[in-house]
Amino acid sequence: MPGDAHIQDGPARTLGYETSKLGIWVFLLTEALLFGGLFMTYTVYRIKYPELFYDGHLELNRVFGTLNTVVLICSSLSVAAGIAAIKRGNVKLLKHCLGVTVLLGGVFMTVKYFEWTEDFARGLNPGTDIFFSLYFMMVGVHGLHVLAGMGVLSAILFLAGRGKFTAGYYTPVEVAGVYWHFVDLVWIYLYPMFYLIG
Amino acid sequence: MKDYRIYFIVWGSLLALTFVTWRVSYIDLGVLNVVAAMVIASVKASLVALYFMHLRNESRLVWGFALFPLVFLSLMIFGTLSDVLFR
Amino acid sequence: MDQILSVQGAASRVAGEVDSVFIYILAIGMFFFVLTQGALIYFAFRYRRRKGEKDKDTPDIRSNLALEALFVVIPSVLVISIFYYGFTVFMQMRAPIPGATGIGVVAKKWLWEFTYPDGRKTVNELRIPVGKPVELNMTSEDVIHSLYIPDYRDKQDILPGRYTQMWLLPDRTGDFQIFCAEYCGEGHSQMLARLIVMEQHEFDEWYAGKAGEELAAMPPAAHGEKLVKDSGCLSCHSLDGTVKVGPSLKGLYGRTVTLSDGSTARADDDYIRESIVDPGAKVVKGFPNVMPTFKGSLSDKDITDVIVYMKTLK
Amino acid sequence: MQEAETTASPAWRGYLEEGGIRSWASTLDHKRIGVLYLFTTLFFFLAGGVFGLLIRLELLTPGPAFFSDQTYNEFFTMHGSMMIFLFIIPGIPSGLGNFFIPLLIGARDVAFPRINLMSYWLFILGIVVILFSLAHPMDTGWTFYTPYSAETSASVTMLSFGIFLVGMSSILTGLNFIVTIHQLRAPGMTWLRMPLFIWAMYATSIIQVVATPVIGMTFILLAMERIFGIGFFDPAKGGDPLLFQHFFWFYSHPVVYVMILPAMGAITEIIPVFSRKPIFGYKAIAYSSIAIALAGFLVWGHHMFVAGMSTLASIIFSVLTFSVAVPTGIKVFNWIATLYKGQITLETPMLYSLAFIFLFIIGGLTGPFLGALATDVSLTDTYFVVAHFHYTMMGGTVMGLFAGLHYWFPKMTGRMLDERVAKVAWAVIVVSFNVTFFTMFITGVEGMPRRYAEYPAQYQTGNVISSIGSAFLAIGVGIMFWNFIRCMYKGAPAPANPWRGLTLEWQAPSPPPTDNFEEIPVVTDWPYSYAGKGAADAG
Repeated sequence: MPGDAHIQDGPARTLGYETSKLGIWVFLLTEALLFGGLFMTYTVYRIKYPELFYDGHLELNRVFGTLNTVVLICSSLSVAAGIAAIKRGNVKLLKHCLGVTVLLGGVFMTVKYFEWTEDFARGLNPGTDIFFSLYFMMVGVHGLHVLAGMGVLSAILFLAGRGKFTAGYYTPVEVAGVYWHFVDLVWIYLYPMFYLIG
Repeated sequence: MKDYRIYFIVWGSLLALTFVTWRVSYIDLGVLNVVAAMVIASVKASLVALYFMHLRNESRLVWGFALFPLVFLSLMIFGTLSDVLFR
Repeated sequence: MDQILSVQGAASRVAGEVDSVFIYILAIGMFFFVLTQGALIYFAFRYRRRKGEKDKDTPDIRSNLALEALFVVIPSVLVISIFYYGFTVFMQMRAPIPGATGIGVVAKKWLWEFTYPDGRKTVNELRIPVGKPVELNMTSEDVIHSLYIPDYRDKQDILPGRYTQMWLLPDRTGDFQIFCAEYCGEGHSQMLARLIVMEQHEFDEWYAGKAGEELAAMPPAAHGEKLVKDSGCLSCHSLDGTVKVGPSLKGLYGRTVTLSDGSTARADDDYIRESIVDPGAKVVKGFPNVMPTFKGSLSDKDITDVIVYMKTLK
Repeated sequence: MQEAETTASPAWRGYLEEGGIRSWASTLDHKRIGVLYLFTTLFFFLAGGVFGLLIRLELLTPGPAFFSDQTYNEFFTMHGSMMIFLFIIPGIPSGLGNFFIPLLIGARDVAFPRINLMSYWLFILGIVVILFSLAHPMDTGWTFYTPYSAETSASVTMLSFGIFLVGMSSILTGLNFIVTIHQLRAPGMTWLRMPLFIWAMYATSIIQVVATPVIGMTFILLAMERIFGIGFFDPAKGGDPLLFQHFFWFYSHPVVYVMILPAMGAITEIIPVFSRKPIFGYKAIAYSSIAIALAGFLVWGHHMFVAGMSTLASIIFSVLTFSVAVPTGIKVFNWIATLYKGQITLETPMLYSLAFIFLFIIGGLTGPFLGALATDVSLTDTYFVVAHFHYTMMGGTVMGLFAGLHYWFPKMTGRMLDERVAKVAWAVIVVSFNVTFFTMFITGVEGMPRRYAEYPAQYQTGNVISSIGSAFLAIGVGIMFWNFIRCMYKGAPAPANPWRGLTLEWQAPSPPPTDNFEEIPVVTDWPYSYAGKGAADAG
């Protein structure tokens, strides 16, 4: 542990790159445990009521779920590409990439909207049974994170437009990117848990 | 251009794995369905974490904080299961 | 020793064992209490800076491996022994006793209902014979409750939608307190019951229903009064006009009451009967709809007697 | 005071000098944010204390005396929730922690000052939401057990959101501290040269970031159960009420170490200073803080031995519970060993530290009764538990906070406290605390259950003694606060280092300037060289 002693230099208020990276990872730790409670609930009830989960997952629309998985994976690629671009100082490409990501986030939420509308129309709602309680809770909390991520990336896009980022300073882009990838990562688990194996 | 290429390879693998897990779910393997789905999801998650989130190049400290929640998550799940499954 | 640990002392076989664990931990605790507090006070006094004393060269003691190892090893050994002792006695407490008589317990806001093997029910009163094992098979109708018998050193939460068990082996007769130990709302502190441990022959007599016949022979109003007291009504309904969880029974009979939907009803025989059998049907305005039904636990004659008694509460 | 220097530059002025609500509300200075937290949390200490007194008032008589049962239930819920969520959890970490972590590690501020300010305002927002929920006061107890909390008419939903916000504030504070401690230590300050308060705060912050999101989710689920009828905790829908308890205690047990570890850290700083002797067993104390934080996550099930949990789980959690006893014991032994052959002066901070050790030993030694399965079955949910956690939480945490407040008061305000008044308050508090709460051990062993508005007459003597004690406790706390307020304005000016301490905060003037240090100090040694020559240097 003593090896990691970063010694501050100058006023502490300049956020260092390393400091911010550490900050976002600690934040993701708490996010992971926020979802962790739901994963625990899922595990407990899946073991307790396997049939309920099997029957429940057949009710869900696999096409929407798969489509959304693809959409999020693509959005992750575009964020990653954006960060690679700003590392080279290519602000224009960064803006394009961020724009695509926010757009794909919007697509994700739109698909979600149609999917939920369909679910509600068929009388499936959070109070239906434990499976649907879990489905709506986990997907809903994830959806809120997608919205938050879209907000953050839009802000980054706005700042990029004002020329705030250069090859020498892109800490906020990187941090926001890590967050967006985490949102994608959670969905990677939610997709099979609800749509495929139930 | 190396990093762009890596990102596209990772992206391609993620899409391929999504396709695999989707197809596998139609084959009835019993309990193995769950195992297969979770293993594939974990591989995908690792790809995202290692390459997209740059965990590959991070310090040991960041690795620590990235893996830390898994420890607590399993603690929470096993602790609770020790009750729920053995009543 | 019994007197130190409880008002009445351990009254079941395992309770004595629990007290032994308590005393074992207490002894270890007292040792460390004297050791640490003694050292703390002695050092604070012995090494205090005296008036007019100059700065001293205090010794540069930063650590002492042997001593610190002792700090780890001794407490570790002791706590493991405490765990083990507590664990063995706990297993005795939780082990089913073969041949135990099963008694059903239903906990609800805020009374206890005990069902015997022959289907008879008592409220807030559990009678069992001394020396015979009893299994309480418990469930709740609403929220979590907990059956706690201080003199038996035993306690078990009672959950809705699930059965939990408790095994009793009374080793002496007497009248013991039963508390609800898990907070369950407004009437929590009035959710009390008695555990009455009787000699076998007394119990047999009671169980054979002689006591019941005596009751039936009582005048209706007196019988009704006894039912009101024994069925847990008084947790929520006073007899003197004070408003508790539910309306007071004083002067209730014959009065016109306003219901929660705004309509009114006269508290006549039919109304009172319905309120006992199906309490949610007509709830008096301003009171929560929390009363459990007494259908099955009070017979038609019982209800008639209760109504007779209520007429006397002017 | 450092009058000459204060005029040099804005960054070098005392942090208190700029006035005005706006400058405080938008401040990024960790010291000001710390002070804001201290005022807020101490306010809720007093408010929660008032509810505590009302509880004791009602319990003077076995029957209903002043309040209805429902009102009593609301009182103990308010007492518990306020004390725990609004005072004791944020109190030392966010209050003293914010003020002193950067000073003790030789930094100018925390790593993310804006997030720090945001977390304070989230805290306030959470409080506002919680206060709105008072329209239908809570009657669930601070534990919110389902299904009661899912069906009561009190505004549980609103309160859940309030606590969620307070939790977010707690997470952001913990995050800030972790990063600060990793990244902003002064040159030369290796991990093993850090003050032990920092070790304790690091352990605390780990618990905050790991455990708090879980309670956040728990309260969201509870709210959703009330709004949408999701059934995770509702047996009628196949849910499991015990799952709520697992959730709840997965947070709420570790969080008792969020309460106690910073207090332990504070007195670990104080004891060597007033003993003029190095801390004994530095590494053991440092690592035991981490050990307690981690072991704290393994033991939540000991709150559920009688809840209907499986026997297997009960056994596992009981044995793990005892794993916390060892590192806790190590700390106590090391504090006492530090006193040995010291040159002890009994100023108020030291008196509170000694009171902490004295009371915490009692609280600690009554723990095994509740960790051992057989005795826990008998004693849980009685006044024994109430006494136990008041000895650890009030006898421990609050005494540690008082010790810290007295110790650092000169640094925070630039003024000295009136020692005589402080000592009188100390004596009244310690004596009346024991009268109030030791009695509860006895009523508990006699079988009196907690949360009883009315109780059988046999318990009256104990309850009356407790109630009388609580009145004197209130008087003691009143004297102490009066002393704080008076000396904030009228106390004698404090020198930079009134206690001759060696940690870095004493190198800054009292009160410290906005940027803390003119030059970032270079650390060459651990901060406990009080023996021999070191003691003279500190003068």
